Amino acid sequence: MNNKPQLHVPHPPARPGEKPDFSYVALSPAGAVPRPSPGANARDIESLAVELVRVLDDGHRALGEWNPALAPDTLREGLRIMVLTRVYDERMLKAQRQGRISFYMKSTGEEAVAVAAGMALDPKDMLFPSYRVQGLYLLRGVGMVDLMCQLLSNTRDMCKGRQLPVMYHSAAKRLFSISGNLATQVPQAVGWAMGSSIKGETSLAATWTGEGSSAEADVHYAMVFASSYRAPAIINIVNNQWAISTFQGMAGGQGPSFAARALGFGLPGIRVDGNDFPAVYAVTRWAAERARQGLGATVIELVTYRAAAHSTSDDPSRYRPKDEEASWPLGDPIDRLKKHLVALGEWSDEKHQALVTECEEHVTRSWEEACSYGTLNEGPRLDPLTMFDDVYHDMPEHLRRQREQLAKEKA
Amino acid sequence: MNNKPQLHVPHPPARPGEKPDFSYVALSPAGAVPRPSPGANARDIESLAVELVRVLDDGHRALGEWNPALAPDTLREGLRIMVLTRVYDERMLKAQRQGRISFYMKSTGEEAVAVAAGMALDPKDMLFPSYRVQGLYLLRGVGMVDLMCQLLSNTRDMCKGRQLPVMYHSAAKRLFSISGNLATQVPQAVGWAMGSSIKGETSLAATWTGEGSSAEADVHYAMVFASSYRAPAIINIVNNQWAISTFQGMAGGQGPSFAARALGFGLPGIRVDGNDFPAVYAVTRWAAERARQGLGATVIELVTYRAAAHSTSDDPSRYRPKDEEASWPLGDPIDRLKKHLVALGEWSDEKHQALVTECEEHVTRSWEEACSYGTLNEGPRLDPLTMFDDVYHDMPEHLRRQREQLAKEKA
Amino acid sequence: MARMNMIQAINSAMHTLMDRDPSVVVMGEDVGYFGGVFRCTEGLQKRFGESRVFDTPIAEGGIVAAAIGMAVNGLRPIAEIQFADYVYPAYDQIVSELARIRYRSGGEFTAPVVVRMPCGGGIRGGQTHSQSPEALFAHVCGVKVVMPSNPYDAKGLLISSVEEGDPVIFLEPKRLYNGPFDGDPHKPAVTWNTHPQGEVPDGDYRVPLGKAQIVREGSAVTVVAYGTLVHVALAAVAQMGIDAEVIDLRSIMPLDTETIVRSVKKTGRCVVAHEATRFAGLGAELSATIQEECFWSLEAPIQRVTGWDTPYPLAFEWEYFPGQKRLITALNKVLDPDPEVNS
Amino acid sequence: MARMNMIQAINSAMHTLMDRDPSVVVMGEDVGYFGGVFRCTEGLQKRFGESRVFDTPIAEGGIVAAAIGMAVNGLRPIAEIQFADYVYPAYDQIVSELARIRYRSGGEFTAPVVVRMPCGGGIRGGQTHSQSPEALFAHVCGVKVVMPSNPYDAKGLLISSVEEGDPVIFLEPKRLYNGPFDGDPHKPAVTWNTHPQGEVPDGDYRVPLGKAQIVREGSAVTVVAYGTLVHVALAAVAQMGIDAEVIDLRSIMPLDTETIVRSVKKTGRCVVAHEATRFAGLGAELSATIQEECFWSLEAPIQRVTGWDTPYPLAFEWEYFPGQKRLITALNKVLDPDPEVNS
Ligand SMILES: Cc1ncc(C[n+]2csc(CCOP(=O)(O)OP(=O)(O)O)c2C)c(N)n1
Ligand SMILES: Cc1ncc(C[n+]2csc(CCOP(=O)(O)OP(=O)(O)O)c2C)c(N)n1
Ligand SMILES: [Mg+2]
Ligand SMILES: [Mg+2]
Repeated sequence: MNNKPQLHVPHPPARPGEKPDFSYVALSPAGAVPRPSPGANARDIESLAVELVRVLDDGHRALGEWNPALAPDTLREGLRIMVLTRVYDERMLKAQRQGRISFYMKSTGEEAVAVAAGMALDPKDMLFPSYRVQGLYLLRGVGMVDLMCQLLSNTRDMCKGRQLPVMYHSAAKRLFSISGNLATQVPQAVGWAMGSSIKGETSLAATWTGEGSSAEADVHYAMVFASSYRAPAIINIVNNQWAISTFQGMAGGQGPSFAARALGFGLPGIRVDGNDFPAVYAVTRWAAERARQGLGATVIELVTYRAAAHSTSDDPSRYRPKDEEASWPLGDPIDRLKKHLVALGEWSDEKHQALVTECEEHVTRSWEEACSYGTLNEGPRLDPLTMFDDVYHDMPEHLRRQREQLAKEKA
Repeated sequence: MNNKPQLHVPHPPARPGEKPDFSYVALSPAGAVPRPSPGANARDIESLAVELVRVLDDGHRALGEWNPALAPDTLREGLRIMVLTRVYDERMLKAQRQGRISFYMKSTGEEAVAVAAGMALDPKDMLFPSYRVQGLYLLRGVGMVDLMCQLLSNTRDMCKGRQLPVMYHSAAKRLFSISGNLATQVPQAVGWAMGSSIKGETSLAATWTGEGSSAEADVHYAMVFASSYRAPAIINIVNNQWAISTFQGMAGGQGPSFAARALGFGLPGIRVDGNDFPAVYAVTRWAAERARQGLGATVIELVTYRAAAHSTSDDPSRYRPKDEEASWPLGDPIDRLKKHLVALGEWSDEKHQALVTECEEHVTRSWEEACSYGTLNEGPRLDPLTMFDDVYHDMPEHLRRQREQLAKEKA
Repeated sequence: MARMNMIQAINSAMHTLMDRDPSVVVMGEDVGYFGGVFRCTEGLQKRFGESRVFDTPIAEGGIVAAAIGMAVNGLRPIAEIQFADYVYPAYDQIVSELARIRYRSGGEFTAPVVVRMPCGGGIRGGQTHSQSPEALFAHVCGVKVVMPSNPYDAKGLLISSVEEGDPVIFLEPKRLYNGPFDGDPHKPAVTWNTHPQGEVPDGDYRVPLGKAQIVREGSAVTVVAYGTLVHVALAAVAQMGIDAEVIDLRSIMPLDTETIVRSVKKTGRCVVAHEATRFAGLGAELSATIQEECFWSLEAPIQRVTGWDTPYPLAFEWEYFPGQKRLITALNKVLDPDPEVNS
Repeated sequence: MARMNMIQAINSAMHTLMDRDPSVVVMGEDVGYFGGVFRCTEGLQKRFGESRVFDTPIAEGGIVAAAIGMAVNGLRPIAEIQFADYVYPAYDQIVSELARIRYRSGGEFTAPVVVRMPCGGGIRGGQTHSQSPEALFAHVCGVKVVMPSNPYDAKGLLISSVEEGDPVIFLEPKRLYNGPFDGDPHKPAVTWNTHPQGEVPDGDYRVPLGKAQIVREGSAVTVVAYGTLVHVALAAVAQMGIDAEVIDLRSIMPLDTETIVRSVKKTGRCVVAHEATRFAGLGAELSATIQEECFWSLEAPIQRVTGWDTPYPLAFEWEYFPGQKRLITALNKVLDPDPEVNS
């Protein structure tokens, strides 16, 4: 009890120069959390929102009821996409440093929240991604060259030069257009899911947003609508501990977890080790089964760590200890899945190295091809007059005139 | 499990012509819910969000740990204000029917959510009301004539003719200006409370909003900010079962209660019988104590019933059974407090009748005085040119010119 | 043909659309069982079922966001916002999302959502039930903005809007719901019963977006208006007995600049009129465009007749509302300008 | 006097304000420990403590709502929105609340909140880090809107804004943060080091709201601009070697109509310029007002130079940006109009 009141302002456990401290991250042992039936009553499974579903233990074995017992091929495919994502991220960061692209955002250290979740879903399920789940695109087979062309805003840019790098989309692969405005996709996903029910279809919608973004109104709308209409949706809140310089406790406040936000809406909330591939897979599959049974949405908090800078415009050493990542208790998703496969006798260091090399070659080849279609500063360029397309389905007179004016200006 | 998915749309238990059914309202016996210390850890008292704090039993006795054991004088004062509110509401409805005022909103059947809560607070605490807690104004001693002049938009209208009837305010009595936009006051109250902490003061902010309005973003913002900054605030969600024609389950969805929305933010949520004067008083006082201890905000769901039409523009017989009120399990707040006082030997039917008469006379006298300052259609009128005041602290040139133009138009 | 007021015409448009196209759904606060606070959706839920006509939580941002998601999923949602004054919680989803989805996805995704809302004053609504926010949407590229002035146009424009393929902000001047209104609150209210535009086909037809209508031909001066002000303008010019041309924009974005410019070049004089506040309102766009296009034909400065730059005050509704008197003053100014005053 | 860029000047203004007035508090995303993504709040938390300078959750609507509550409680909050493009979640709290609290309470309550936000393009921000939403606030009565074009004005205007007593939307053209910018992205970037307006007093001073500044006197034509376009205009008229008068509005609402009108009456010709989209943008208001007030002095139609009516596309930033070429074309048009083209 304070004598003189003062404003309480949440603090991260450590700022630069201080000792990293993740004791605030509540852990459960691997295999310890029971797996209820996907048809369970939400009120009977509230503890899932504060425990931490984990499958992989420190000895790299998969344990417990949540173990999805995935076939080695599936695990290897997951590993491959995660490695590909990481290699892609590394190379694109380099491209940005070299001035070939203007901006980039890595997902390093949190590849599983995209890849494992995405693999647990049906290709017909619609995904509403944030900007930090690029693994979904690689998983669903959007061409790497296409992704790179978006980054380059070149002649083959799917966004026709209009969007900041990483704001991908793919209608064919059911990946919705990424918005620069945080969290707006979350209630849209619920609306899509409502549409699925209205049409009598079983496809669900899954969406990803950051823990910092969960403070936005849109996440509230999403929960309200998901709760009222029992929309077949999966709302993923990626708690990577940081929102630019702001630590998770600023959005989390005194709450027990982000998953627990779901409970007041009667939605299951599940807190899962976001760096544990089988755990993320299992939890997502559980939520998908539940949704397809007509029981509505689940909120999943994926606990992970943003190992990279927020973006290429950011320097995290200004606001968090440099060595913080080393203390992160949930390790690295690629490393853990790799060791699990090795422990299963289904993988080796050599094979892993070969995979990395293969991915690097793929990325390099793709990059060369992508650059051949132009970069921001060199090579062929999209026609600037296309900037007037797609504002509307037709081009109103005033835009036609502005287009003409620009044509003259450029002449 | 449905075979073909379809959209789930929440339904009220009964529409016109159907039998009222309030079995969905979870009840706890009076006195049954234990009262934790106001310093309790929010996570240890989560059950308060789904139980129902009740003090008055069917025999009109005050029971249990939540019994605030109020002095008879206090109870009588509460009764007086509630009766005054009801009489005021009745008379103003009549005034609207007579065409003297253009619009009105009654609080009939839910007077305690304003009066009991307001009495439990300190006069220095700042209140951010919705449009249906007029009891607060009468409680805090805003002159009834002043309130009526607002309804009449006359020469003494505190709002200078600008606001719809019932959109009162009083800076002197610390009652914030009511907004037509639902729920906007809720995060403002939290901001006010943050300001109180910043200034090192102990005053808290209390706010009221409807259960329907809880779907708005502002309620989410309020909880996020209250949670993060431990703001000394009380967020009252008045669940009067209806939001115009829409029943509470549309905003409530699958959630266990509106109070339970607080738990994911680590805020205590308390569900209380909103028609039980001592219970509302006790719960509010508990939350106020907690806030003054520096432990932050509490969310209180006040379970009550909107016995009146939504407003004078509304006809509830179009969307709910006419006799629904008769089945409402929590009775009427005035009736219950009156019977409690009678049971205590502190009140009688005669005294009650005298009180009603006194209130009626007060209202009638006030109304006559108020009308003498003008009505919407007759008597003295505010100068229309005042419409240009208070847009800014000074009057910019363009408004000065528009004012001149209107002066000429009226000339 | 049938006699309809504007509510019935809007209702009829939704019946027509939903009958024909199973992807059309209607959502909003109190629109389901109750049929809407202005009764525009009456009977729809009974006819088309709860999956296609449903109440929503009170969360305008959620309504538009959900509608976007549904539209991306192939539906054609018509979302009602109970009052235009309450659209702002949805502003982010409209401005940042609805308006940009086609553009930012290079045309791969679209969100053809129609957002209907009653607007305007004159019904004792005070400052939060009287607003006309059209300029706040017109400035946002990617959405179209429509405001009908009569039942016939309302139905035809609503059908076009839903079919348009682009998001449309559909503003319904609520003072016109039950009858035309010439700006004089003291006259007895008239209904659409005897008004030619109160004749509305029961079935399907379209009024195209982006096309204004000349509702009165004339050569002395052009009045450009939309919504309620169309009727005020007609009454004002009738009262003055002048040979004015009155244009009902119907679509605010895109503007039918051609029709406007042709008229002003003919008349050489112009008054633009709307109910919304003046500063940076749509009247500014109209005036700016007209002076750009018709400068050499103008015989007098274009005048704007608008609401004042204050909130819409309950008690001074009729002092706020741009009625015939304000319009006549402006018309006199353009017909007989005094270069000494505005030199 | 010191040399400051615009970031430092804004930072200095907040230091000055907070030093003097304990009721001034600063809040926003990443503004505390980190000092803001553009570093405008650097050092403030260290100096004034966490109770007066604090990070917020990512919830723009919550930020403004909380700031309103604080202001009602007697504080003077300066709220930062990280990018103007992200202000829309707060639009309802600004339009329905902030702008109306004084009015609707008959002056009993006020909410003097300043909402700061970086705006404008030219930094490869794409469609969601480049917007100029001033018209969306200028149309809303009850808030004032300010946009400085240089460090000196930025500090003086921010101090005035906080002291103003009215809510102020304070827009900071981020392309000008580090130096003036004449619209030519191919030239090496210049800093404020040598610019006269880069001299900023360390201490207290005010630049009044509602007063424009004539930044270049001339008699051939008036250019009305604000923010980045002031520098583009100066460069364009220098390149043309014409005797233009260039007005920097500084305040967008209220407008300094007097200064504008005096100038246009003198020159008889006018171009208005801004970076925001054209349709129903502030340029429309300027053009409409000028033709109303100066009609009889005008020798040519007023031209608007603006961004196009599309989102701000990343790859075509410089085709979108209204640079010198677009301005010169417009200036040529007003200096040598062709009545045949726009008759
Ligand atoms: C509406 C909105 N407000 C602010 C921003 C600026 N911004 C971009 S990313 C970011 C942090 C997001 O953090 P989080 O949600 O935790 O996601 P993460 O970056 O950690 O993946 C902010 C504040 C934005 N893009 N949109
Ligand atoms: C932002 C906003 N949306 C819609 C409305 C229209 N409206 C006024 S009251 C109301 C119902 C509110 O219900 P509830 O919150 O339960 O409060 P109650 O009327 O039951 O006290 C609605 C939808 C509004 N005033 N503001
Ligand atoms: Mg994060
Ligand atoms: Mg209610």
